Amino acid sequence: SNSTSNQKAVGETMQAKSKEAPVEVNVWAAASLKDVLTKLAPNFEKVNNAKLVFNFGSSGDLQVQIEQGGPADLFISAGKSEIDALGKEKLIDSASRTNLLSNDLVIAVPANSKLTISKIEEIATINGVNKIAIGEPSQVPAGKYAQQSLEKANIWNAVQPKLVLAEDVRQVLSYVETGEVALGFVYKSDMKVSKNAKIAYSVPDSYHDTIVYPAAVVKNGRQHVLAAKLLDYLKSKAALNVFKEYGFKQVAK
Amino acid sequence: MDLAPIWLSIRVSIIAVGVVFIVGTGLAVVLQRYSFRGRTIIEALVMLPLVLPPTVAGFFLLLLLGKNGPLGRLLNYFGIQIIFSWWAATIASMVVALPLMYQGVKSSLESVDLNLEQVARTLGAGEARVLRTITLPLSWPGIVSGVVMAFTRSLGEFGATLMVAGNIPGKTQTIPVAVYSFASSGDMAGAGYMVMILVAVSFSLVFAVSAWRRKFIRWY
Amino acid sequence: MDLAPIWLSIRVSIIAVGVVFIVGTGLAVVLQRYSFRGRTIIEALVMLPLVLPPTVAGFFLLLLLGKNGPLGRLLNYFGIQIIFSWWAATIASMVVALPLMYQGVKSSLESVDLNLEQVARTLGAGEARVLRTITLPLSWPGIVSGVVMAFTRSLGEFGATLMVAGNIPGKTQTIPVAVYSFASSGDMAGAGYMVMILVAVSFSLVFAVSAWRRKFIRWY
Amino acid sequence: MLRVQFETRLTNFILKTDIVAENKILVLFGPSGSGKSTILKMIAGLAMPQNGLIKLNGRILFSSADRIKVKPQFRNIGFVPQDYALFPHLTVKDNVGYGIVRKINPGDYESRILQMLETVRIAHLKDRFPKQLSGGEAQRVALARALITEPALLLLDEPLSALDADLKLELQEELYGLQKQWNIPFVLVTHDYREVERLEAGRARLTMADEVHKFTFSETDRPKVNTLKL
Amino acid sequence: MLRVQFETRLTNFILKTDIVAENKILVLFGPSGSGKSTILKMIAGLAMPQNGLIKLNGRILFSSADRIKVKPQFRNIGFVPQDYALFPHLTVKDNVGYGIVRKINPGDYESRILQMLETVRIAHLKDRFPKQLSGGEAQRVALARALITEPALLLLDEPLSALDADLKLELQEELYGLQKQWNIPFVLVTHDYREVERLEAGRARLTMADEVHKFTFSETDRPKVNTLKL
Ligand SMILES: Nc1ncnc2c1ncn2[C@@H]1O[C@H](COP(=O)(O)OP(=O)(O)OP(=O)(O)O)[C@@H](O)[C@H]1O
Ligand SMILES: Nc1ncnc2c1ncn2[C@@H]1O[C@H](COP(=O)(O)OP(=O)(O)OP(=O)(O)O)[C@@H](O)[C@H]1O
Ligand SMILES: [Mg+2]
Ligand SMILES: [Mg+2]
Repeated sequence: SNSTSNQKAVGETMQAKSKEAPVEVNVWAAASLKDVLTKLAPNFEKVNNAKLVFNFGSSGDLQVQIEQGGPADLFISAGKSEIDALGKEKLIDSASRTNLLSNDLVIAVPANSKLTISKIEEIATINGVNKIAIGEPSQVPAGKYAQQSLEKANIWNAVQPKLVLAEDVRQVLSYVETGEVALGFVYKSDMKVSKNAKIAYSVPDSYHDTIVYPAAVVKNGRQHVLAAKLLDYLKSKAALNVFKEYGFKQVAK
Repeated sequence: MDLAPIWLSIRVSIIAVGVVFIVGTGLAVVLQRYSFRGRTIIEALVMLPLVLPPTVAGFFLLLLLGKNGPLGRLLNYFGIQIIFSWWAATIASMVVALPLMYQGVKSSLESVDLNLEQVARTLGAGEARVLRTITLPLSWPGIVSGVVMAFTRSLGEFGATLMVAGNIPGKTQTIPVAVYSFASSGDMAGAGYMVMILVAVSFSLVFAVSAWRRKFIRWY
Repeated sequence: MDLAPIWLSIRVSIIAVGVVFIVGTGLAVVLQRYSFRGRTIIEALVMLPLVLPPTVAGFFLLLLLGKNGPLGRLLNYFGIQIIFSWWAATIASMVVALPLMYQGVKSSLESVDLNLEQVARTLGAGEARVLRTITLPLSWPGIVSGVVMAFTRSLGEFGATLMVAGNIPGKTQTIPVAVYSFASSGDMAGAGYMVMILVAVSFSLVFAVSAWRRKFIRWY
Repeated sequence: MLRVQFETRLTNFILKTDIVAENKILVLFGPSGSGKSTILKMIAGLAMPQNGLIKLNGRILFSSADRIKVKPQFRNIGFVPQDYALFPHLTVKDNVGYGIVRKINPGDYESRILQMLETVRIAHLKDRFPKQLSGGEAQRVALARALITEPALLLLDEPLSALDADLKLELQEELYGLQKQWNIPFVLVTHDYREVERLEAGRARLTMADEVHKFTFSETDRPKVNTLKL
Repeated sequence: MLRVQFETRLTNFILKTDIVAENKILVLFGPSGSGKSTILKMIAGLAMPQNGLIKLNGRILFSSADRIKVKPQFRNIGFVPQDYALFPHLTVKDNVGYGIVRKINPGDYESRILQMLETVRIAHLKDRFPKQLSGGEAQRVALARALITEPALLLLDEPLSALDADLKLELQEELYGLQKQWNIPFVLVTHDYREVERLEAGRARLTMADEVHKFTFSETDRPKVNTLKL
């Protein structure tokens, strides 16, 4: 729209003026992306004379904050619904929206667990599974995918009494690591740094909606051009390799 | 509308405040009156939950009370599992409310006239009776403040509770946890309703205490 | 290791406690000494942030200070954007710390001997001087308690801060927010380090206050 | 000149007062609980009679008819309360200086205080806190704190009751001298009949019925102490 | 019989005491600040001398040599402090009953208190709080609170100083009578020489050097009051 192009122009002039001082780009992203984005940032900053200012939080909080005028330039969500909501409210540049990344849903068990799982259906019946931790499905994307998987496996009703709903993935992992629950559903990328938990099973992608980390340029932001550029960079082959290092994967087309 | 979270919250808060009242007052008396090694360390430990974000406090509680935690193991031995029960919610409330009760009582104890305690002793009262009939009644403004702070803090406790008690409707879902549940599923009306109940309970408490205080004000 | 969160947290807490000290003490004096319509309602409002889970308090602050909020709009008019600045973190800390300061001072005010204020007046002291030289000095145990509680609570404030100030390293990332940030990306060592700093600061505070208190204890 | 005329209902009786105090010492006599301290508090402005008039040197301090209530801080009346009411957090020096610290130039401050402390024989206690004083010492601090302000009227509620006989005699002399020097009314409560004689004081006598306690001015001249029942 | 012999360093001087009190009334005389209240506190167990011996009816209450310090609650000593120290949150009745509520059968409780309140002429104040009393009324509550426990020794720190002459006379009679009836030692501080005569009291006199205040027992017989310097 007209206003968008105006803002673009402002962004460009500001960029042109400040040859020495790097231009700040506000990147608001799901907390689980912190390590990898921090790793990727310097490459982009050097090339574009930019400074990436991150705000990591839960996707839901970030959505509310953007709705209240938070100064984000680029939003990377861990789930679809948040960005859908912002799209409906016309707060993001829908044209820029991409499904940046994907992940694997895995079942984590304590490091010393002897549990072996060969099919997700088993967890409703095998011994020793008295408690199962998943993220609160309506809030935590990994929880939503976990629910879909359990429903698909037709054991949602059977396991429901055993469920413990956590505030975020970190909490699910805490429960697993301390042995409070026999198993928990988390992302593969979350397991990269966990010492006291291990992956017992990878849930096939067919059991749930495609796991996506959608990203989009925020209309309210000031650096539309740089934000779009950053998004391009994050989609690049070079970036993807780093994402893979941290346990993420490309979205299956 | 499901009333379970309300009853649960009230039950949890009342029990938590009951325990915290006794423990907090006791600690305040001991730490304020007796000088011993490690006194300040105990005080710092009591104050710790105030500085720790509730989730962190909850994490430590999980490590302590969990299956493999030192206390959890002991309780497990007796067949008690605390984590994910409403007792866990109560313990979380207690831990976060304790520093407030402690500070409330402590500051009032400091203004009690020691002469009055002395005279009570010459009238034959032992330490326990002096405490019960002189020291604590004269500290009532601080005790009331402590209880008000502890109760409201308890009632609003969320982070640590969610960590150790989980979010199990009808079992461990207190009002604040229900707020979170409603809000995260986008049911803002439900969340708002729960917040209003919180506000109502806290207002009633403040009103009741204020009316009660006015009855006693300045008779001494 | 990045020290920015530490300086930020300390700056935020000191400013917040400074403001809360004045506002909380003022409110306590006014509400405890003067009887007027709506007194109890103001008190209940002051206490509200204690019962609201911090995230909810943060949500309300966001609505108030945000782009479309009544206060946010006003500030916007003057070209000030508070949200997502460290001022927002300071405001969040102030709101959650205020009830603690208020209650601390209030309970001590209740034990001040009104006779002493009266005698000060016969010596020519006006209300302001009586407050400054008699009432407040005699309430110091509660003021100290209030400051300790307000400071530690401020320092540990997380939920509301994250909501209104976000988690922007070097700008709004306080210690507790950094803990969250580390923990949620699985860096438990980093989180543990930040928690230790929190604990260290809070311990130092308790130790310092305790030593200072001992110097003054019972000269009256 | 002080004129006090009021009537007020206390818990168990009605307290009536009708006294005039010239620039002399006036002693209020009356049994325990008869209302002496209450009268002093009302003159000082720390309590309000239900109706009546209090007038000092022509200035109305209280008048129920004209709805005048001058606040205590504007009355310029020195008051020694019966229970001393020393400020527990201030040293003896600061207690005594409280009423003059803003009115006197800082250079004279210390010396004025020390001089007053010497008058009441407690200069050596200047850095003590009230909790560290004996009963008689505390009483003298309260006396010094009121005297030092050189008020327009001095109210003394049993100001020498806790002192030994020798000291009492000395301080009676001092009070007598100060009154002569300042030429203002002193209103003094005492239970010691001989004090009236020594201070050459006039006295207000109590007429006490069951329901009404009435203080009226009886003599301004030297009272005939020897006629008093002892 | 009470024997008090100790030496202790106070802020400005050394306080020495060497007195014996038979089952009579013993009066402690001495100027303000000489250490009278301190002695009573040490006998009551509220303060500790640095060394010495306190013995009541053959029982050692304090002995620095034997490291004995009986706690105040086990001394069975009645104490009327100089500043009354009434419990501000209890009514007059509850203040007075504090020392006997656990020792007496509930049926007698009220009547005993009322009887004691009548002895000190304040029965009509039984439901008041201390803040609602006049100075002399408060003093009598403190007196009643100590008397009612019927202790083995009674310590009275200027117990009648705030009372008017008539009332003082009456209560002196009462104290005199109670002492005769109970036959225990009373140790009394007063600044009123005539009190010694009226109570037929022995007295301990102060020898006061600059550095040392020494209280010694002087006479157990009826003192010659007329020889006292007034
Ligand atoms: N807490 C204290 N700290 C330091 N000195 C004190 C303390 N209490 C009393 N003193 C001093 O000890 C001395 C004795 O005090 P004490 O109260 O025994 O005197 P007293 O003989 O009862 O005098 P009075 O007749 O005035 O009541 C005084 O010089 C007093 O200043
Ligand atoms: N706050 C109060 N509330 C109710 N009654 C009070 C209060 N203060 C004093 N009184 C009563 O008022 C009466 C007068 O008290 P006041 O203190 O004036 O007596 P007083 O003449 O000074 O006696 P004293 O010689 O014992 O000091 C007494 O009967 C007392 O009980
Ligand atoms: Mg009086
Ligand atoms: Mg004394």
